[in-house]
Amino acid sequence: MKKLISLLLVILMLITTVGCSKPEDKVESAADENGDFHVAVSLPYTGTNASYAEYIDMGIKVALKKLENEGWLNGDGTGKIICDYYDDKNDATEGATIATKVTTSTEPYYLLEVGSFASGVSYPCATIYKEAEMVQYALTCSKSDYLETSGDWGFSLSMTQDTAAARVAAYDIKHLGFDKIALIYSNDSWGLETCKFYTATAEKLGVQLLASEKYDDGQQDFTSILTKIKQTNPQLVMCFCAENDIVLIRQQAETVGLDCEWQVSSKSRTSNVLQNLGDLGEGLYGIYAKTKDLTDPVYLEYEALYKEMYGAKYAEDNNTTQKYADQGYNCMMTVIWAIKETMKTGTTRQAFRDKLATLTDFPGVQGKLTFATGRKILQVQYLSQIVRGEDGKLKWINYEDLLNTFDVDAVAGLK
Amino acid sequence: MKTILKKHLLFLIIIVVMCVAPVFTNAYQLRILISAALAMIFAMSLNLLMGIGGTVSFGHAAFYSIGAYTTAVLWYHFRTAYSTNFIPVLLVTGLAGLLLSLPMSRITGRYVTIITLSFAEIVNLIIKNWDPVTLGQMGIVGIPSVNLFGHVLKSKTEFFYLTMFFVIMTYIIMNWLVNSKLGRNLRAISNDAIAAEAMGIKIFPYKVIVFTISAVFAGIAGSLYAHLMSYVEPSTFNSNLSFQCISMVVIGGLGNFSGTMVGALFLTILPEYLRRFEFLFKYRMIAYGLVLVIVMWINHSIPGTKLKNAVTSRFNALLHRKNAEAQEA
Amino acid sequence: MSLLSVKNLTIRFGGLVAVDNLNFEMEPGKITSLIGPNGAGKTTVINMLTGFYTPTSGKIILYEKDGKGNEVPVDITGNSTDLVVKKGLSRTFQNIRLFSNMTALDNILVGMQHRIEYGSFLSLFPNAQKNKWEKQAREEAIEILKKVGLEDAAYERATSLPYGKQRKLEIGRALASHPKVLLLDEPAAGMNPAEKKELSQFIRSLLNEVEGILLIEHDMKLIMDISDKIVVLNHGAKICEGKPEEVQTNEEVIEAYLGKKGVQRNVTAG
Amino acid sequence: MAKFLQILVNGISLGSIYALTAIGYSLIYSILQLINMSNAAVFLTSAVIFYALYSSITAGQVALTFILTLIAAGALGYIIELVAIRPIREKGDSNTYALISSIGVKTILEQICQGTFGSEIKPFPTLLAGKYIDLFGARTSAIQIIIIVVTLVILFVMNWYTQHNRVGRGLRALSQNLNACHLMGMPVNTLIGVSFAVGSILAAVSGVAYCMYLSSISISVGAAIGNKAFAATVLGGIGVLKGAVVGGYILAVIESFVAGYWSMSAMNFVSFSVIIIVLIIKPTGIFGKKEQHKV
Repeated sequence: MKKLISLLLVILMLITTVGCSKPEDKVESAADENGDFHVAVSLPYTGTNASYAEYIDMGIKVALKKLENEGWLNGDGTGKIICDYYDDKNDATEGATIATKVTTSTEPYYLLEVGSFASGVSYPCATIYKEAEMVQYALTCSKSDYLETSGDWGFSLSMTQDTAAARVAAYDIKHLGFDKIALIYSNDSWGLETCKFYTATAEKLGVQLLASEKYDDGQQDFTSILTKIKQTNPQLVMCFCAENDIVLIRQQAETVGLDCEWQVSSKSRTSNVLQNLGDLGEGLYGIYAKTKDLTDPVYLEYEALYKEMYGAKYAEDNNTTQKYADQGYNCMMTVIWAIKETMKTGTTRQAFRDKLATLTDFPGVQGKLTFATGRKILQVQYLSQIVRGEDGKLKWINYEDLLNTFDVDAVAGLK
Repeated sequence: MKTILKKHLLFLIIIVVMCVAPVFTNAYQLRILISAALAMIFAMSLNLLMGIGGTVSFGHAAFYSIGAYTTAVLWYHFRTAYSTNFIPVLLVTGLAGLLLSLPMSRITGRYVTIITLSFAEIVNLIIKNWDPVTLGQMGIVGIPSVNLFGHVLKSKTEFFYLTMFFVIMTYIIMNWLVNSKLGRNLRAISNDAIAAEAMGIKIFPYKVIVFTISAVFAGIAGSLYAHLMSYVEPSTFNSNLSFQCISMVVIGGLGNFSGTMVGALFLTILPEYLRRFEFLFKYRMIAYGLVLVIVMWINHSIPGTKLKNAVTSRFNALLHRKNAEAQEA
Repeated sequence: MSLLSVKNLTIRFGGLVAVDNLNFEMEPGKITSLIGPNGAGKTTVINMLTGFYTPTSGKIILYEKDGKGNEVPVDITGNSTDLVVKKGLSRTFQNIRLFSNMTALDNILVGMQHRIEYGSFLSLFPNAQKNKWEKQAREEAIEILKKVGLEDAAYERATSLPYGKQRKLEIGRALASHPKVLLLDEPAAGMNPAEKKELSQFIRSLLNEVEGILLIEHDMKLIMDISDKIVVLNHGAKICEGKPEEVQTNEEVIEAYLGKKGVQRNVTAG
Repeated sequence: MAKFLQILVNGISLGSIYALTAIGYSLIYSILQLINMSNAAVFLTSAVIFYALYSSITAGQVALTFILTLIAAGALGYIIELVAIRPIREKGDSNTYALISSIGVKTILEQICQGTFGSEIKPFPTLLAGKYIDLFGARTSAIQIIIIVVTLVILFVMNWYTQHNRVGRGLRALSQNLNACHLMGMPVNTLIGVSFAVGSILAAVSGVAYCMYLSSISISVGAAIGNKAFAATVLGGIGVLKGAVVGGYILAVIESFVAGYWSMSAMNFVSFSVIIIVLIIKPTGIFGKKEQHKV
């Protein structure tokens, strides 16, 4: 009897998990009866990458706030964009379950999905969105063949790794002039790919890496590999790591007395790293996609709103907006643009996708955004560095002028 | 006949409900059901090891991952169909189970747990770093739908019924096994190894057998998982998966296979169900943890093995007496 | 005529000599008892006979009958437990060791397991051989339960039985393997006089089932009632052997049980 | 040579962390035969408590914060036992059920930490930052030396405590025979609660020490340590105090050398293989006593 009761309970749970309705094809518009649009946001709100999720989430909410202040899509308080947030725990299986839920849900009917953060989660889900013919806006996915795998339905605001890693190598070797380089990278699909492309470019430019060390997720003690790297006497240690790891690595390098220059990828060129490293961070190189023009009205508007909503965080981050929040904001602003553009003729999933793919010179907070052929995002990447400002405070500086004299793409062989 | 029906009533209800469910469910619910069905096979295989064989394994995810990777690697390198891969999956996972059982000739009791944990870690590390074969952390992408002797299971509903077929087969085979000499001797060993030895049971061969069979069924579940996800990566198969599986078995009741099915269903649906509550958003897993504690607290298991055992043994005794009386009359 | 003979059996645990140069014989159709104060090494002897311990030296010989009725000595020293059981030795335990979560019937079936001749592979699916053996085994198990007076409790869990019945079930389980020699380790422990009386009759009746019984017991009355031969151990060594009445009057035995009284006496072992 | 020494020093300081956590596992296992999965979560939780206290109420006072953290961890351990373990134990159920319950507790604590602390890495107060000692070419930070010394002191105190103190003797008696202690009228429940508290305090010491060593804290600090400490316990011989300690040091030094001379990916592979091999050779762990084959 007890068994039966428990079974009934379970079945009841299953039934109530989602209303029992079959999906039906919506042809005219993805909006619901109130004229609101629904967007699913799937991010790793818990787990090791939760800090990234938090920032992207902040950016999205700033964009929504801006739209709300403007009276939503129609300017009269109607035509809302309603986001539903899902936690995928940075886990591919969870991500796939969410993808299935999002693509089949009719109440609400989702126009698109935003996320996830890691390529390892959004990439396997791409096929589900492709089959359901729904846009997967994986804003931070940088896997080199993501755009192909996702058919026409995947969008990303990040450079693919083949380009990004090659540029870093070009900067390190040809501009900064390092030829004794050691590499540390995380043993995940992102780390493996970046390492591959970095090593290949370095070899093309005539530099053999001294050491190439990978580490598994959750590793905290890097002293042993740092001791090993120290023996090779590198001039530069290049780290393709998450921001939490770079902090540990840099601190422990001090413990074992590894004295050299350091560089991080764009993933770790964050204010978090700047803050946590303190004085150790001085001189750390980074790579940065686009810059924020602090006088750009687009940025100022965003910054004001950001400050209003997340004042404490803003102050904590040295009075700047967080990079991943910018990405989230850009993402949501482009979504809003594409919806607005298609509203006259009816915003279907297909129409939305077609419109988004034509995005050209959209004024984002980090400069203009353009999806070139094959939905490839065009971005310039600057070398950046942590330097001590006149006020004695450390901050990230982007060497923008460098591009006038140093054609990184030509050096990296990307042209 | 009536007693058989009574004994397997819960199983029959679960099967009927689940097989009918796809008519009413949407793709999302169907996916949860498929995950639950996979969890059922996986948890039942662990229940054989834990409930019947008396071995607390912290590394059952290893066999799941070996099953998933065998089918994925074979497909990746040789483009073989699911039906072709099936026998290799059985062989490889069986062999892995056999391998893990070998130290059990010397190691007993509490130390077995750490051996299983270490074994799972080692398997996971091999998968992570054996790049030429498993592609390491890149994972294997694009595993196609199940192909059964040329017939491709295109829809998830078809796939679901394939999974259900394996659930039913697992349950039936486990029952045959438990109600035979093998199962009896296994239970005897886990009850009292010394007394079992005194009855002339050689313990080690039984350990080998139970590990092998258990591994094979976990492997079957794993191979189906690879096709469900069409993607495998090593970090899915971490120790959390093993612990989740243990929870399913214990919640359902050790040695109770239909209970395990309920446990698997419950723990698969629970996290999804908890998504409904927005205030739980980031704290969804707290509720999950609380449920584990409370279930253990109230009655060690949902179906209540202890109570059940007491009731059924009384019932059976009564039945037996009646039968005897009837015969005499 | 002999059933089992133990020759010069010795076992050492580290520096401790637990059993020292023990010799005795068991005859068919008789109850042989092993007595001695606590720690005399009685259970150790049973453990060696059944293969749980390997003796440091000495021999255990079991006499089997060949086709012509001749006695053939078989050396079972140091054989593993499963071989010993196959050759016909079966035991019970001092502190009851039933398979507590299993039914009485299942306990008997486990005892029978080495006679059920289908393997692990055939266990995995239904087949004629398995069904045949299972059916037969179940019928036989019920028979055995009847013999030990537990037919009503066939489907009860072993732990839910009262103490006396658990003892009987354990004996039944040992009988299920069709032993030639039954080794009972303190079967009367924890029983009241009435139960003991019943038990002694029961043990007597067991001689119809097995060829010989080796009994360890503390209860002197029971021992004297039913034993055909008594072997007395003290500190691992045999001090006396003989019929109950002989042992009863042996001074060294009295001394071992009651301690030295008065003057030191020199007594040669009987 | 310098590399060898450097790696050895790193291994020993990590080994101290393993050893401290391992004692907690060993203590509870020897009494209840329960693998207390919540221990790793206590490790993390106490580090988070330390951080929270340090950055608010007791700003800047390391010693005071430390003591408060230990008290909190001890209370946490007692409460875990009271709420999640005792009800199951008192029903006389198999400790597999208690194991699941402790997994539940682990999940809850981890989620609370995640929710309140966030997943960002944050700077953690350390002692004598930037002070190094040169040991024959091996650079040793002051905090590493402090950790090693503190560990050794705690080990001696623990050893003395279990041998000579009334409560310590009680705990040892419990690990011999729980039921007998109950019959003897010992306050079994209180003693078990105390042992959980002690285990938690040790986990707290190692958690805080580890974060000081890393001079930063993130929510993933406990994840890798838990399984390793458990493995170290078994490697040394479960239920033996010095076994847990030696196991912890051996495991950490092996890992350190494999990572330093081979690769970090091989590190865990080798350490888990060593565990299996040691157990096959000596099934009770290095210092474990052979269990009586009692018939």
